[in-house]
Amino acid sequence: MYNDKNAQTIVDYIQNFTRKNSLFMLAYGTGCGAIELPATLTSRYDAERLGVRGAATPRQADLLLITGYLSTKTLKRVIRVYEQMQDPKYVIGFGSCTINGGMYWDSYNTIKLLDKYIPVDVYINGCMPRPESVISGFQELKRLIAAGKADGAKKYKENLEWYRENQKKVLKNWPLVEYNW
Amino acid sequence: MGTTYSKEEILAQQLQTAFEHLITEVVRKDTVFAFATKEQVSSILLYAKEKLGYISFVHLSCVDWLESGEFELVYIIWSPETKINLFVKTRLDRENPSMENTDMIWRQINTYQREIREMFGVEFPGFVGEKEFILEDWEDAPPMRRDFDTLEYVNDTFFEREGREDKQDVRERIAKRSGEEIPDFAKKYSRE
Amino acid sequence: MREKSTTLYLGPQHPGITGNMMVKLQLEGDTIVKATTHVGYLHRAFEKLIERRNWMQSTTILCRFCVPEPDPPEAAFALAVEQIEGREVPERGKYLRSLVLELARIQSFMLWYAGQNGSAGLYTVGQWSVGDRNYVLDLFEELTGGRIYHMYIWPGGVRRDIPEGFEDKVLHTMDYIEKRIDDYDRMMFDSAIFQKRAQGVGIISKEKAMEWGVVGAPLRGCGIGHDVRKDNPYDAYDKLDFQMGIFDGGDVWARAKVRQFEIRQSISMVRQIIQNLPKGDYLNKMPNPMKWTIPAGSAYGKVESVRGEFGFHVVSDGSDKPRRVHARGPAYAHGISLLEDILVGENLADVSFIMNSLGVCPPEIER
Amino acid sequence: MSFFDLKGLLRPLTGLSQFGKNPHTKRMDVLGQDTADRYRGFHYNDLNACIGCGNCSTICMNEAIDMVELAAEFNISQDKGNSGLRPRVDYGRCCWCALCVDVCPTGSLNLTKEYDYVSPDANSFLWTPGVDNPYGKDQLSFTSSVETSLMNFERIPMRELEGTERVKSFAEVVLGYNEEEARAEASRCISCSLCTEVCPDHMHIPEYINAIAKGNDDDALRIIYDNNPLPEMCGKVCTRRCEDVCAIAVRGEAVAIRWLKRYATERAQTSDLIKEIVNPEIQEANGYKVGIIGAGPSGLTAAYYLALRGFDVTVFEAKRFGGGMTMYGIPKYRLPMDSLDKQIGYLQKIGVKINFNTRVGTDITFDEIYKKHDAVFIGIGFEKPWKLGVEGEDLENSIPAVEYLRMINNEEIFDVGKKVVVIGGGNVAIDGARVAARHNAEVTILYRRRVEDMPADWEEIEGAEDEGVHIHPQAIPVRIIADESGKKVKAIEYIEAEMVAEEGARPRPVPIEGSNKIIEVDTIIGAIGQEADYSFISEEYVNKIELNRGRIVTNDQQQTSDAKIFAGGDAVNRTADAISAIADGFRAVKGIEAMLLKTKK
Repeated sequence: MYNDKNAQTIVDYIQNFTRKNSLFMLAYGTGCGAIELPATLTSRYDAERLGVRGAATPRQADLLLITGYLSTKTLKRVIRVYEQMQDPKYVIGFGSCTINGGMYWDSYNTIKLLDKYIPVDVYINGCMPRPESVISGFQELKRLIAAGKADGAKKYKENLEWYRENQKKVLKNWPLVEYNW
Repeated sequence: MGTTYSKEEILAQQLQTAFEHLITEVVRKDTVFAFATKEQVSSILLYAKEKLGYISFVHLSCVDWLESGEFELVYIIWSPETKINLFVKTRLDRENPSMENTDMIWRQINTYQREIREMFGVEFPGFVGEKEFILEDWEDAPPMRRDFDTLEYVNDTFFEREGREDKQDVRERIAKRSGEEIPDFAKKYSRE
Repeated sequence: MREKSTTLYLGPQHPGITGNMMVKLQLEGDTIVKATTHVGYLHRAFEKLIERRNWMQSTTILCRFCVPEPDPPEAAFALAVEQIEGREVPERGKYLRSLVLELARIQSFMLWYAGQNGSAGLYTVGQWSVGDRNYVLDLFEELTGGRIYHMYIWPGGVRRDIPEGFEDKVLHTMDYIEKRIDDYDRMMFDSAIFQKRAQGVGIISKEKAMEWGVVGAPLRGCGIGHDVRKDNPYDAYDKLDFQMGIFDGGDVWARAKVRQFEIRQSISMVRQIIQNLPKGDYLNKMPNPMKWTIPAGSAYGKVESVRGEFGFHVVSDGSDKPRRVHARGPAYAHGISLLEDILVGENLADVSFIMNSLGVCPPEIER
Repeated sequence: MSFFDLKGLLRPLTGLSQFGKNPHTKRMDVLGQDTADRYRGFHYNDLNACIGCGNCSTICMNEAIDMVELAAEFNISQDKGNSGLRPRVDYGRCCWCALCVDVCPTGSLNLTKEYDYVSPDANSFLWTPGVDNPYGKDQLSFTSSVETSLMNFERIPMRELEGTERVKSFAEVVLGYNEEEARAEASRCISCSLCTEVCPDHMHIPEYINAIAKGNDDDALRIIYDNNPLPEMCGKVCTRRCEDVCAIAVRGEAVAIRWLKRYATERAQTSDLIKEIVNPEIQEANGYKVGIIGAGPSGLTAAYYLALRGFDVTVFEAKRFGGGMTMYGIPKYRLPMDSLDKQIGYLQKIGVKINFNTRVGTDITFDEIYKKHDAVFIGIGFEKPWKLGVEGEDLENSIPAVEYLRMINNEEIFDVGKKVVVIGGGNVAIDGARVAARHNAEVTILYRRRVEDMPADWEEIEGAEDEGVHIHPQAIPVRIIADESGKKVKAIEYIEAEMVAEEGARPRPVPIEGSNKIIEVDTIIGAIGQEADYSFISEEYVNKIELNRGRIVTNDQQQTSDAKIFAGGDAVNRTADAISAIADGFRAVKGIEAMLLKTKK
């Protein structure tokens, strides 16, 4: 184990442990899937027991939920929101729409492959995902964080050029703000 | 006692008396169509609102009849007394379509006109409303026009996930397996 | 002292906004002097997509028009298609449709309880009502196979018959919810906070209401009694006994009272439907969906959704695909022109409160 | 309202009454295990029940379903009537509307209760139902039954004459669809095209049915004539193997493909109208001459398409009328005379020359035909009936069915008397029986095996029973007894048989000792099979043509061992039906074209 370069150090371990148990998700309902979030957060499913709860602003949030389709107009805001979020930050894609366009696969106004524009850590199956699925998505994300594999934000920084190129293909007339990381 | 008219027929007659050459049609219960010229529309709407009690504006819709080169504007208004939906329909030329602004009759028409201007490119000279309504930075043809091909646009603009290229068509496979030759004129009847 | 003038963008990413839209506010101090709505963040081009789908396929995409209550669009489209085609609906189908629509109304009211109270800072009711809403969704799951999107109402009737033992479950759930809404009401309507926040806020003038295109609960909250279920009865509503909730005032309080009244009416209607459910067919089956053509014609099918009249203007050119399907949602009038008007003079803190009481649903505005 | 509203402040505290009550919250370990019985989760496809019709893929508005070929280890049937493809679902597209379930004609595709799947890998959402989730079999939830399915499993009933009406005359029994019925029936078709593969002629079935459904009958006729010049005959009497593999037939009644073809062809009332509608493109004469022996289905087909391709075609027919076995072997209540006349008339209008009453071997020698033409097509059919092989067969009033039918159709008279026994269980036997019934005879069919083993169409068998024909299965004729004069048939002795199961073969009838019975009869009609008569071909050619058990051996373009001679129809194939003969004719055209036009280059 000591020879394994990928092995976590004790510092990583503690860091990931704390991160995974306090996920603040941004309250931004980008699409239909947002309708199951109230149910997920309230009494029957109660996601808060997993350490997941809402945050009002991007700066305070760790977790961005893309709840389904993203219209190009929202994509612009989502990129901005995502870039405003502080590290550590994770993205969960909800349902078919984020994976391959879903039922809006031939719509001129929605993006089809979310991971071409922002990095996605976990995808949840469904149209729309049930609260149980959402909770398994949270669980999967926590597992990835604990294993140090939820590195979407790192990927985004490293491949910023590539992401920017894809974003510009869809978003016209928008001077993309360069944040200092 | 003469013949008794239904409420729909009475409305149709009222409209026909008030407007010459107006064609009306009682389509079904609670639905009456009035086929008006472009110039007549605002006076019909005003007349129906002020005189006939059609005070509620329900809907303004635009239909693209690409084949005949026309846009059809459909104003749907409703009266709380008769409970009839009155459709006032008018046709516009598809080249440089323009229609009189009617948002002073009902305020919501403003929103509809913004949508139709954006989605179909129909102009309503003289009305105030922000240019962009639903779309943002849209440079292509107005998207709801029938000659705008959304799939083509999608293929040009967006990505598609890979891994599904090995799909096959049942019809083609069967034809290939049996050596059937489907003539070209029959192919339009094959399954899409 | 002159107040400082500010421009504030409320949304699209804002916890208080209903869904994904933006209101640009011009403020003097914290009083709004001008409000401009910006929508289009949820535009999926349904109406374009439907041009590429045949009649049967359209029924599955339609329920996505409005997420909090997906059933009224299905029903409105079915009604419009039935009008054009002249397709009859069997009696049992009509009752089952009304059952689904009323259950949808109940679950949507419960979501409204959460939104209305949440925007006033009263989170307890929201925890309760959204939690209890799951029991209604369980009924949907049992009946249609889906929690949110049901795709259950088809032109000609409904998709499946009710499963065995479903009636008892419905009645049992209704009993439970009826008991629970008394709890909500005590927490909400009796609360001094809610009373102070709601009374005299977001007033719609009674004289202008009809002209402005106000429908549904906001209209009845102005003291004007119009309801599609009463005016142009569809499905089984002409055989059900119910009242409209009509309250004067035109403010958030009156609109809340209307809903408080109507959720009880809905529960009573569900019971009536279960008791009087006729036997027989539930669907007047359409031909092979791939070869289903509708004769040329157009119709406007409308139903009463929770937020008001929801309609579809459906145009057929006689082919297997709709020529045009154009939705008219209550939020289209409420969320743009009306909202811009009534926000003027209100307090900044009440924006989300008022939006919730109007039932502004952005996905339905931009479709 | 006073500023200090005590009641309003205290009332919300009643919420505390919930304190200590059981929570609604579900424990984490039971979360997600209780979906409803009808929940719409992942798909599950029964790979063996699925026939790969692709209807799910067509209805899916999200293009989420692809039809793909599965690996060999799944043993997907590649038989006819099964495309060998299976659906694969992209869960990055699916919206769980379950329309695919409601349109699945076989009911193999269903949804399960399983819905929970999360993954960091976006490419892992492409599932092949039934392969990736074999456990789904036990979790089926949203299924379709015949009642709930969107497919229409019931055929539009065909209007027919009453059974008692029928026996009075030779009027056509089946009345045909009217326009409304045809549209409704055509719209039942799902256009999967599985049927085209079993059709010997590979007619473009989904296309013409779709044309009928869309109201374009003319287009339908044009598509039909693309590879079948005798469609009206097929529309009335085809053995329609297509309907056996119809996807709808898995759970319901097959689409009435034959009746729809009949509907399309009957829209053209005269041969002129056929020409006007079909309006075929006739190529310029290429100078080659083709001689065709026999104006049966295969010969006429070859003649028609050769004529369209610019060949100079002459048909030699021994009898008065064209049509071959379809003319003389099929009773007129199934295929009226004028129907065939009309179709042959159309062929003649296109430029096919037919020499009737010209028997090769007597009126003209085979040698002459062979030498005068660049290619010869033999479509002589099976005319010579098999012998029953029992004592007394050659008596008067014992007649082979084909002979009997030929006489009746040729308007000759043969008195069958009051009591008739027909021997055999094929379509010819049934035809013989039904024709005899129309002559007021009391008819009994003796057949070696069981009724369900009869090779005849079930519709024909039912029709015969409706008309009062008695079927005696498991009865083997032993001898025919002559009357006092020794010339005429008086009775027939048969022995009853029991079915003995045999491994690897269909059950065999074994006579039961001592169960011999005798019934008195006036006429015996034998219908146990026919063979070809090659006596007209002079010996030098016969030796060149390879034969196998009485049938001419050909390659896949119907070419015999003599390169100039092509053959088709019953004399070549074993299926012995008109549509196979037409297919032979159609293939021969390609063979002749390839041979002659290639040599020219």
